[in-house]
Amino acid sequence: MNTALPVINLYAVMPQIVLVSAATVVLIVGLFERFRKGIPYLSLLLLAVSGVVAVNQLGLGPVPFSDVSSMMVMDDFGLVATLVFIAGAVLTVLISISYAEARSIDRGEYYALLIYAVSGMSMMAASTDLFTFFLGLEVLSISLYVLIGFEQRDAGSNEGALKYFLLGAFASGFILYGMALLYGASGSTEYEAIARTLGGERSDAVNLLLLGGLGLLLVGIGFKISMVPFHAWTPDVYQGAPTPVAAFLSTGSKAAAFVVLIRLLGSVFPGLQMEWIPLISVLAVLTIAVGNVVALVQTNLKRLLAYSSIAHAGYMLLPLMADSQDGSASIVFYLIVYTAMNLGAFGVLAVLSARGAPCATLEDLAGLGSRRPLLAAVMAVVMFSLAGIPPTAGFMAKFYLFSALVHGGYVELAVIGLLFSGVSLYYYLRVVVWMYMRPAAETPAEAAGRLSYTGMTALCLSALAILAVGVFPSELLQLAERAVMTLP
Amino acid sequence: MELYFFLFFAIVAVASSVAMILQRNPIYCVLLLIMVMISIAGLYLMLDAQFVAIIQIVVYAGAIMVLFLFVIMLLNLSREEGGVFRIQKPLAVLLAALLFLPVAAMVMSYAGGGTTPPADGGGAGFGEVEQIGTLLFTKYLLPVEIAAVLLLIAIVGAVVLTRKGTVSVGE
Amino acid sequence: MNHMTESFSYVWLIPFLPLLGAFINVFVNRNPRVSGMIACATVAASFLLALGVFFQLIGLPDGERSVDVVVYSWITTGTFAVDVAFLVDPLSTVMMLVVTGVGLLIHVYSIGYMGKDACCVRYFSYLNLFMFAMLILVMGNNFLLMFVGWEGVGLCSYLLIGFWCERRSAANAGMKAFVVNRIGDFAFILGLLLIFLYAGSLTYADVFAADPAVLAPVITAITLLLFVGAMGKSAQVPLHVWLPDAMEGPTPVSALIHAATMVTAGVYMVARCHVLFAQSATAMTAVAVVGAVTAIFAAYIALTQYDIKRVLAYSTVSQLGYMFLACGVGYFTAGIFHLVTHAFFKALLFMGAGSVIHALEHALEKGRDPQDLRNMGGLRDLMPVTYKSMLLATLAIAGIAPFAGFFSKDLILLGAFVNAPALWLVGLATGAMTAFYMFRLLFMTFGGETRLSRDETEKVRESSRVMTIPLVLLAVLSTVGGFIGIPHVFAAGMDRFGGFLAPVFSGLPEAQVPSASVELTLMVLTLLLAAAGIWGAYTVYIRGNSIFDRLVPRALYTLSLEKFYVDEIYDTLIVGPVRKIARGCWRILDSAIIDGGLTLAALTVRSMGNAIRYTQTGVVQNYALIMVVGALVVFAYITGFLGP
Amino acid sequence: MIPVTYYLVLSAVLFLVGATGVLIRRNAIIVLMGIELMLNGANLSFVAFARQFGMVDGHIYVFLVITVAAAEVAIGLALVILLFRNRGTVNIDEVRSLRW
Repeated sequence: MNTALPVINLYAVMPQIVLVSAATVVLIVGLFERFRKGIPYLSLLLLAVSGVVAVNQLGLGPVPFSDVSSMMVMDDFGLVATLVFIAGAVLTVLISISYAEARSIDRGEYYALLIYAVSGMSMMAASTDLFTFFLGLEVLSISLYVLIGFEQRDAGSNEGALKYFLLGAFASGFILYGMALLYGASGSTEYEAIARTLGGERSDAVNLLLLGGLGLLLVGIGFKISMVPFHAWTPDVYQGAPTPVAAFLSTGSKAAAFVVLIRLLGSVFPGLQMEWIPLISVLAVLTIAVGNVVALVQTNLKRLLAYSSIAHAGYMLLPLMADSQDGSASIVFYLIVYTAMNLGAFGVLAVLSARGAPCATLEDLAGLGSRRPLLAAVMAVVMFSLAGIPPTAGFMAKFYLFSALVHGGYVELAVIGLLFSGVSLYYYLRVVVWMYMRPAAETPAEAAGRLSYTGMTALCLSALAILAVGVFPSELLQLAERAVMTLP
Repeated sequence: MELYFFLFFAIVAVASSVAMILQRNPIYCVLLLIMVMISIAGLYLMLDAQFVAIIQIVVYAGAIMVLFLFVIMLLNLSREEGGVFRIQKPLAVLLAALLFLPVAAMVMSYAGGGTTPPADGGGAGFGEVEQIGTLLFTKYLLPVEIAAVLLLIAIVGAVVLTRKGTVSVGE
Repeated sequence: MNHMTESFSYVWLIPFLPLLGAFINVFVNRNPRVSGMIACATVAASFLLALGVFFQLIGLPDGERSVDVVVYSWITTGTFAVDVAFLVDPLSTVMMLVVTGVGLLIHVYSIGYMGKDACCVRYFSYLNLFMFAMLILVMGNNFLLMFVGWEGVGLCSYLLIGFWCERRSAANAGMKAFVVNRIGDFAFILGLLLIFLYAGSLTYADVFAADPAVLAPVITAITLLLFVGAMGKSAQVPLHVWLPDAMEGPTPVSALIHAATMVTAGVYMVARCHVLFAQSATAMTAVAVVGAVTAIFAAYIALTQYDIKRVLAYSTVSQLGYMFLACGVGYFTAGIFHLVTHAFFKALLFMGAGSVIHALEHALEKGRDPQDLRNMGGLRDLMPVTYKSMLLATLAIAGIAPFAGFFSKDLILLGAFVNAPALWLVGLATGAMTAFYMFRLLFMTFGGETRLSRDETEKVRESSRVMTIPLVLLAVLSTVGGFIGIPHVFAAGMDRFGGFLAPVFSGLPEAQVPSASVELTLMVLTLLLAAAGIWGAYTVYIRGNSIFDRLVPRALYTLSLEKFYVDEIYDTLIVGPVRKIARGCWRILDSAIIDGGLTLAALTVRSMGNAIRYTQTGVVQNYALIMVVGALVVFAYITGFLGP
Repeated sequence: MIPVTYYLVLSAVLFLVGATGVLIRRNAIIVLMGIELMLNGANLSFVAFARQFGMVDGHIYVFLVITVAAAEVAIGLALVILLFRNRGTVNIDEVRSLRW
């Protein structure tokens, strides 16, 4: 036999390779008890290395993986997304350190799985083929299932993991079936091939199959980004998961799914755009409404943040309708800001819950402003940003997003979004009110003593980033625009 | 003749799967699912997918389902009694039936989508190991590597989750 | 143009210095005594800089008095660019001077008022932050920056109103202020959206220069939405409910919110957007009518309130109504003029009230409310400085010549008379009521017999210098401040204020001016009505009460029964119904309908939240079922639009 | 030659029967088996399409999906064992302490 070996460009998947290797190194080093304390720092170092690799490749793409079938491509879009994921992971590691130590889950596997998850997201972001996307998704999901259930003896962690697993696998089933239909319609799973089929002359039958396949994909991706009605897992899982993992879950995995959605839209959906708009806009509005309205009545902080993250997913869905580079760039920008905000919010809870009883409800925050001024200030900044109050990054993100939407001509959607973001202010401010305007309980839930330095570093970093981006958004905006420029 | 084979496998698969989701004894459920797997393997053979058929039997029916069986035995699970799903059950069946309509309409209208299957079944060696192996290491190199990572993660994960206690190796 | 931009390049310091002060107080300074100094020093520096801007500006020829100072490009993307840039023109300079000047006095006063509070570092940092936000609002050269300041003052007011967080009512009031403002803000954002959509830019220069034909289809919508935003911020009916509750904050904060900052933002915005408003007759009418209605409505309520700060709060609402009335009839200069004079006397009134409250807080027995007018009286001799300065302020707000309020109010009423006689009548009536309730306040506080016990009286002390000096300064301003805008009829060309602002409002049609005799008649009429109001207050609250007391025993002997009778009639026919209606307005409109409406809306949303929340049963298969329903919807949709 | 449609309909049936299983069974292990059934349904479609096009790619997909399924099953069963250890049950309708 003579098989023509493909020309492979390892360079194109370098960030993913580095990430996977990093995770494996952490895994192996983690086996040695004597390095236990150093594992998180090793993880940080290796994440930084991966970040450097990714930064070095910015602007060099697009480079496909091989000449036979691209499968993955290295372009600015994927690299920027990877950088966001890495940044999220760095912050997660930082807020994990004290939390994991106090709960004896500070094992090499924990950090290794975190980095594996990042590699999975990165694969998703770089994929140009449904199959690599699916495998990346599974790498991410399986790491997350384990991470959520990492606190073996904690019933909540266990329950959260099982719920996420069952529903996640259920959603994977839908994605897979959708892929099968798309394969049947276009004879390939490459985005480009599907786009070609969509663009070309096609019979009604093929059309129906394509639509069905895309619909099923929408179900699966909708699950990942917690779009209504595929959102129901979100609060339960966030509540059950170890807090740093919840932070990671609410940012990274959602961001990854959004990135895929943008890439898919860029290459596959355009032909179908008009037909999808009513459906997606209705679902997006529902998502915003349900997220915001239910968050109003929550007193459990993690559930509150979960509903808030549902609402934010809804906002980010809106510019998809605009079908413009602006719209996509605004989602990327929003994702970056959202990552900093949500990691900050969950991070505060993680740092507070590290020792002693977990900081679970609004009451636990009472008097935080006087007990822990710096931490409360960070939380306040994050809440203002989530609510979209200037001069925070959250405001800029919302502004850019809604202006892209208005530019696209979807004024009604922008108005609805704005209306609900007005509603959301109530529950974000309630957190601030509890911190600053309610006297502390006799015995605060959280343990006295110093908070973890690493955690505080991460939190201050994200708060500063939020403020800095709020005041000087241009560079980041341009980065986001540059990222989506490389999309077809 | 082919049609009878198809009908046979299809009926066995559907009947076993329906029985599986109705059967209260978990052991029987596993056995019924294995029946489904085997009949699907039969269908794969009819579709000239010899390699996949073998994998289906060896990996799916042989390994994965045995894992199920093993866990059920390990946990010593008894029959499942009715639970709280009074409304859920009929609703679920109804929804599944409703969902079947558009999906079936979709695939039935397909009818090849304008393509006709190659008469020789895709040429010599279609679905055989050589062809698949070649593809796996050329076109599908990257997915295979990712799958390898995936398995590694799954192993680590399963170990992490089920390890008793939090005592590390070194202690 | 370039060299001019450069010569103004320092203006960014004006908002930045208070921000720096806030920053130092939050992160560096821990010493409460120093905190006040820092706060005052930064605001004082800003004030001096603002003065510098002013003098530089009047040194320029009329046509060049509008300079954009770009600090840096804020957002630059493919589709739009927004700069952080400040607009230096007469309007923004006036606002800068008012904000920093009056703000500075309030800061100084705060040292005396809040110096001993445990959280005064936090207080001063909020105060500085407030100045920063307000300065950003008035100085920005685009709507986005204005919006940043807009939200910023909302946020700071929320923090300051809820400052005494131990009081639950304070926290609630803060919340209410924020929520009501939010309604206005929402409309404001929608307005901005429309502007962006149609004008394609958010920079004032571009938007105001936009072809009216382009904006024509939405101009009424834009201006009305902007105005609703202004109604929220400037407490116009029915979005005024937050302002009286905002009294929960420390009194200097009330002074700041009511006089120099926050509430004037709406008026400023309308004046800034006069180009847009002038294009829509509907919007102008709406502004004028809402302003007039608010003016009389709030004045009506103020007639019978007993809480000293609440009276002042309603009075602010009423005066803001005047300003909008002025804008609505096209007299934007008059609106801004009144804004300035009002800043003087209202800041003074609040700080005077604060001085009284501060004194009574220490003097009154436990359980007696130091803000209740019924617990005051006869303080004239005990607190002479406060009394005198408040008397001047009261004269000013009542519109008595030649105090500051006279000139500005007169100009407004003139405008109303020319353009909308019906609204002029409303304004006139409001003037009389204003005089009445303000003098009622003054008499009940300082005049007549004291209602304090002897022990209490002995403990009352005049406030310290640091508090009285700002009062005196403001009293001077309230007295002579009006002379910056002497009406044409008295001395041609002496309306320096109008002249200064003229370049800003030059695009408007020339205002009709009635003949000098008409103008003078109007003035006299206004003055007479104000005097009548004062007389009424005097009769009821000084003479009325004492006469009544003395009359009862003497009634048998003398025939001054008639006098008694008159008072009685006055009481039953005028005071009684007025009081009842005013109370009714307050209770039904304010408490029941507006508050109730807000509560109802909140409740509806909450119950929806609860309903959805309980679909979250915790059973994983229910969630899966919901997903399948979703999938079904998707498929129904797909097959639906491909179907027949 | 059996038309491809037959296989596709069969695969849809299997997929939906699996989904129904997920929806109605209390035992977490059986739920997991329902998910496996769904994957098998999808796999059948892949193979049927592969035959239709005469391209082996579909077989590769199935091969990879089986790998994924194995990984998922390993994790899923580990979670079930953990659940059993923590609560002494594998009935997932009893696992609902996280709600509302």
